[in-house]
Amino acid sequence: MPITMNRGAYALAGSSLAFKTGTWRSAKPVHVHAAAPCHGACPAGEDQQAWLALLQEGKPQKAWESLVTSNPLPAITGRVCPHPCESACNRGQFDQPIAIHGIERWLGDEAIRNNWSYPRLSGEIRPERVAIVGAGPAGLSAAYHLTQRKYNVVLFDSLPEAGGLLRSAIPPTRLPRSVIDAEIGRLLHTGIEFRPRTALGRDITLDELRSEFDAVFLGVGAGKSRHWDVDGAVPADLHEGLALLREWLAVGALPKPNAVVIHGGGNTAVDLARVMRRAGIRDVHVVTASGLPGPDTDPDDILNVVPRELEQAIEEGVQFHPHRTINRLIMRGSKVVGVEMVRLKKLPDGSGRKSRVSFEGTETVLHVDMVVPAIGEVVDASGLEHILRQRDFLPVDMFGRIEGQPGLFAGGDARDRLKAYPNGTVSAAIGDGRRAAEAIDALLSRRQPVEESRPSLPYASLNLSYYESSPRISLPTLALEQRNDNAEIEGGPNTAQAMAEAQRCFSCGNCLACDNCWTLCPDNAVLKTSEIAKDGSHYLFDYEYCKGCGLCAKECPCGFISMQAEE
Amino acid sequence: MTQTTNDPRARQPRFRGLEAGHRACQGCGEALAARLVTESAGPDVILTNATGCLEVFTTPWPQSAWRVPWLHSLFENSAAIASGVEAALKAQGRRSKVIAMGGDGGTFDIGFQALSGMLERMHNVLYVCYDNEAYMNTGIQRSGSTPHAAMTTTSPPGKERMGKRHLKKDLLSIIAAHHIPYAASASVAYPQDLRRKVRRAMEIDGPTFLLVHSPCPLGWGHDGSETIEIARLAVQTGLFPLVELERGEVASVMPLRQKVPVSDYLKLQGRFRHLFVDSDHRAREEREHLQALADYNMERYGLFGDGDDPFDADGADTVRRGGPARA
Amino acid sequence: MIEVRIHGRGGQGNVVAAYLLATAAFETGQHCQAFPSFGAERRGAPVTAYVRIAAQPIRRRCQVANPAFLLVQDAGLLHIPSTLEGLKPGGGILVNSPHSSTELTMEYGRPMVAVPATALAQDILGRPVPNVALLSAFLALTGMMPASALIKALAHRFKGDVLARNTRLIEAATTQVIAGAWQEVAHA
Amino acid sequence: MLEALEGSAAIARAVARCRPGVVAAYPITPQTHIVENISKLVADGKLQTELVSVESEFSAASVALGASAAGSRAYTASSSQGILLMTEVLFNISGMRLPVVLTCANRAIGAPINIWNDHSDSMAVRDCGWIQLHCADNQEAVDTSIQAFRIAEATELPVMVCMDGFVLTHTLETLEIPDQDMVDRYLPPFRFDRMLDPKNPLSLGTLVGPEYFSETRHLAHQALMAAMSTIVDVDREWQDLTGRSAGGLLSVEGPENARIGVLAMGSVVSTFREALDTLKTKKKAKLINLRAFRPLPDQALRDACAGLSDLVVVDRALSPGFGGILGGEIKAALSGMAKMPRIHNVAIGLGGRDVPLEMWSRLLDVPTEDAGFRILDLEPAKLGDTP
Repeated sequence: MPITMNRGAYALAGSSLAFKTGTWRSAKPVHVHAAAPCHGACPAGEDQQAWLALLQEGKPQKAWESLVTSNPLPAITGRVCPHPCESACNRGQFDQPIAIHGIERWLGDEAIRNNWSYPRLSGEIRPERVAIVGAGPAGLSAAYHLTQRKYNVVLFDSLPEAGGLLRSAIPPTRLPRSVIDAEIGRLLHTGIEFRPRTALGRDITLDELRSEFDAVFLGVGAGKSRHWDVDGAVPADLHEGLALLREWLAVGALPKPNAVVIHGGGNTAVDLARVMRRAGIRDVHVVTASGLPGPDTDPDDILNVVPRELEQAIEEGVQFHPHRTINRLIMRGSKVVGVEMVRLKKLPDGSGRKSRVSFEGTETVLHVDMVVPAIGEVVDASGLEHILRQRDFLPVDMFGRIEGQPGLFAGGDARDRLKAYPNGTVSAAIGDGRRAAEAIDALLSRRQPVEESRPSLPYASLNLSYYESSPRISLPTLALEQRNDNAEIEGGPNTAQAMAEAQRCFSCGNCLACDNCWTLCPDNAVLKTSEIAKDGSHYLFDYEYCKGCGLCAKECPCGFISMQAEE
Repeated sequence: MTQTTNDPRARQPRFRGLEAGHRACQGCGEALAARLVTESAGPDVILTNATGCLEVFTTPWPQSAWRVPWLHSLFENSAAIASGVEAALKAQGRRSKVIAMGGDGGTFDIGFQALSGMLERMHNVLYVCYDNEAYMNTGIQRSGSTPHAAMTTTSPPGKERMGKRHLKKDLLSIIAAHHIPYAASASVAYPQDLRRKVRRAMEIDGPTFLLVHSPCPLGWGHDGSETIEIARLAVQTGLFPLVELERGEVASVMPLRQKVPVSDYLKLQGRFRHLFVDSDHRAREEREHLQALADYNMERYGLFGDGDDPFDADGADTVRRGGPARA
Repeated sequence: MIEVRIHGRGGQGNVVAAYLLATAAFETGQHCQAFPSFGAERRGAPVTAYVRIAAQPIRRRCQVANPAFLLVQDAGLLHIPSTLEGLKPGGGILVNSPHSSTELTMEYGRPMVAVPATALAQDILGRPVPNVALLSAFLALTGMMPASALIKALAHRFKGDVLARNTRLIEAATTQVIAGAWQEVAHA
Repeated sequence: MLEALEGSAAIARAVARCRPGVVAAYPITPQTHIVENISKLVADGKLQTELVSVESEFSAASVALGASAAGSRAYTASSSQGILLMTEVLFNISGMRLPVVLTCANRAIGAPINIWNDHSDSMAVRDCGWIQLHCADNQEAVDTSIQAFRIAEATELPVMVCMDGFVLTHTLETLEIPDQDMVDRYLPPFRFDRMLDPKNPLSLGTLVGPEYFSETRHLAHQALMAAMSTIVDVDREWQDLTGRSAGGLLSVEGPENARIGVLAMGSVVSTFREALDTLKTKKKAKLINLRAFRPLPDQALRDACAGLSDLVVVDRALSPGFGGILGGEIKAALSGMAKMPRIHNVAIGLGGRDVPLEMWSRLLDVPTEDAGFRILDLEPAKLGDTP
């Protein structure tokens, strides 16, 4: 039956729905789910944008629950992480990056204060058992993620308390012991069996573990200082940096020279320098081959320390000597009376690789009565000799799988440095534990492990018209004169600050639920869903009517929509 | 068209005055403006529509994209038929609001007399002019609203001409002279502002007028995806000031935060392409002329704010999670 | 059927005079028709109106070419030849004039009746509108209908004091002419 | 009850009896008195209506269109140039099937400007899809105005009531205005199914493409043709109620056996009625009063003309380059007759030229003159040399 003409040619309301304008389209809008740059930069694999979004919705507990799906130790990382997320934050190009680090800390503290329970994942209880060696950040993370996946996990550590280097190498001024106790204590209560005072090689062997357990994760850290000498010379009373720090942390004892030079550019060097300076040592020098952060410094060649910590160290009177190395020890007998430094720089060689070149004629002398190497640590081979086989670190892939050793995994400072996954931070260790847990689960479930990998959203993909400039929160720092050996120097945000700061998040690459697409579609082809749509958006494209004009993509503030050519 | 309750379209948390399936061009500013106006006005309205794109693309019989009663008669009588509808409602004691709609051709030019009459007689009608600055329905001919120097098919640039010779008619001032309770300009680039102005007008018992800047991708020569970007620049450059008039007096303006040069706006559009021919000395002169017109607007309406207004031309479209900053 | 033509100037109430005469006739139970010969003329220009009165419905709608009576609201119009054109033989001419009937008759060489309608109206109404006085005189001359019919017709338009003054004007104008002088013509 | 009323005042009173919801008008001679009288009724509280005093005839028609679409009984009136200014809208009103009633106080069209009566205006809009009814006198105009709302609302077609400017509008005469009760019984309140209503939101005035446009035109034509029976029924009902017919589609007067017919529309019919009765003519003739010009009652015309040898069609307008408009149409309408009378077409009374009683005799001579279409009352002496 054809449609018949009516009186006066009137039409019924909304009858245009019979006309499917979607056929006009040559490109269609899709939700792209690019990673926020913070997420891409996070060694722990956190999706900061996701939990900031929950904070924007006023749901701190949900935000924390989202956070701990990747990082179970936010109160700790919120204090010690060098937060590459903030360096990557797109907002940094607009005004100032989001204070992700501070918000993370606040969330971690809130969880402790309110005793929020770690979320329980659903799934079958697994019969398999997994041994974790080392209760540092990597081991704790692996244990946590495997427990989440319902495995029987036994966590071994040679020390009486869990925490690894968190306790042994980080001063309480940066990480109060109460925070370690609280957060790790809560973590261990998620169902992890913890066996302290059990050292590999001494109390158990790797072979025993491998026969008793279905998989073994080695998070043994790098506990042995790297060998250090200057042209073969070593002072008789040489103290290594990490050992000094551990001793001070354990018993409060510290040598008191008049002037000391610390050789190295990592956290150990800077932490020790600050401890020694606060202990009243007049001249504390740090000699490092890296540069200080600054506009002229190659980003690949910067001191591996949180910039704020560096600032504080300088404030406190630590003297830095960047782009230098110790060329010669000036000895009086077997005692050091000075060091000769020379300038150097990381430069590309003939093959294009960068290596350090020292410049003759730039030598200077520092008069000190003590020299402390803090150039890094390697794995203590005890119990791992036939795995390590003279190497400094365990050779692994991105999932921590040790070459040629099925069922054996490693992570944290104990593993080799991978280009895509640099280690040496607490966050990186937590990320290692998480990825290894995935790999162990995959192994035991006979599947391939997966790690989410999404491109980060470039700044240029944002539509900045929709954002207003707003200043980043400023966080309190203990005044110089109030600093001591115990008081935490850095303060965190209060609730209002944290909630306000979260509102600054651009929501890069992910739906901001701002209604722009819904509001600006001339064709009524964007539908708002009452519940969050399957893909994490709050909107659906109605492709029956979408003409593919691209307005929604252009006006999406956060780069969540892109136009895809129709086949 | 029946819709099941599972259909998310049937459960949208806003009123849909203009339904999908209409036949506007991709990225049509007028369709967007009409959608925003009708959804802000709500279901208890009766629309009249001048002949033009909006009328043609919404009602090819037997279909209609309108979900509110809608009446089209001619190019030049939207205001007059609206007067009649309003008189009938009054006679019947019905209280629905009447919204008359027209493009710039139907409002600035051919329908102007009917509009003036409607305003003078104080009919309780909101008149909305979707201003896309030319006769688009017939294929882009210049209207009284076409900006100076713009290229249309009847104001082509050439050896003797640089696009439209005359100025854009200052319709709002003419409307203001009718001493009506409320008149305002708005833009599709600022939907919250537009919605607020529609709601404001809806509350007034008497004639009100809204001039909505609505880019036409086809007529202005830009991609459909750039409609909002261009409309925003028209406001930010001062070429299309957003103002509110009460009884003919300026009651408020959307202030500008920073001075955006008009060339930022012009260069995105094909209709001003001839103003960017480096070898033509007239091009620069006309660009300067347009800049002077924008400067004039800024001075006349005092468009420069103190930078503190969060809802100035930079801040008014700010969003946050869960929606626009200014709901 | 009696056909009357009224001449006057714009603003003198010429059409009203025609309507009043027709309405007065209607009030006595007769059929009537009155209409102007409208032009684009403005105040002061010569204008004409027509009245038909009959016992039966009136169907013709042409202009009155051969009236039985001419009512001339302004004596100055007598100088225009067309004013007196077409009058039926023996027809009556009533002129608003301060002069006497004899003087007018002498001047134009045909019988005319004069009535000082403007003066009467000025005196009684306070306005120089001659039409009611002229109509009153016309009714008295013809005896077509009583003065009360004209008063009834006026009552459709006026009330109270204005009506009372017009009634006095009618009474005053009636006495200005010889009652029944045109009775024969009217019944011809 | 009989009254002595000016035609315009009578129309205003009759329209008021019909309780229009909305009246919109713009002044133009000779329609002005109608609007003035309606305005006075409104001012005096005797008519409850939304009176919209618009800024042009174009808007008057537009307001009526809008009001009708919104479900109100809508009325307007105009003349001449005003009708032409309305033309676009008139087509729209009928195309949308809106029952608007309009009084056309017929007047000539310039240039040269002329304010007096003929039928040029309504003829110029004969194709706009309206019903057009002509009135011979003011009683018919009153009765037709009231019937017009019945016809319009029954057929959902607009009706134009044509009454001659000045000759009717400005003539005071004896007539009867039906009382309110009677009109209320005759004309029920206006109900409009397609009314603009947020509870049933229809779109009126859509775009129709080639695939359906012919059908809309066909339906428009059918609707007008079907309106003939409504016009007859509505008039018959009126006659039952008041004892007066307003003339149906057409009416025929004069001797049964007359071989000559004169067909005319409007106020000249009234004059010819008297002439038919009172003038002594050599020839017997019938007078055909065509009341419905649109729809043109072709069958009724053929019936009325059966047995005639000659038919003189009197036009009050002409189409330059063609001749009399009515004449041409009547010729077409009668062309199907087995014995079609010879048709003679003249125009008279253009631009207010007086049509005297004696014109009737003159018309009866026309069949013998065999001169084709012409302006019968033309005064050749007044013509110059060049056309």
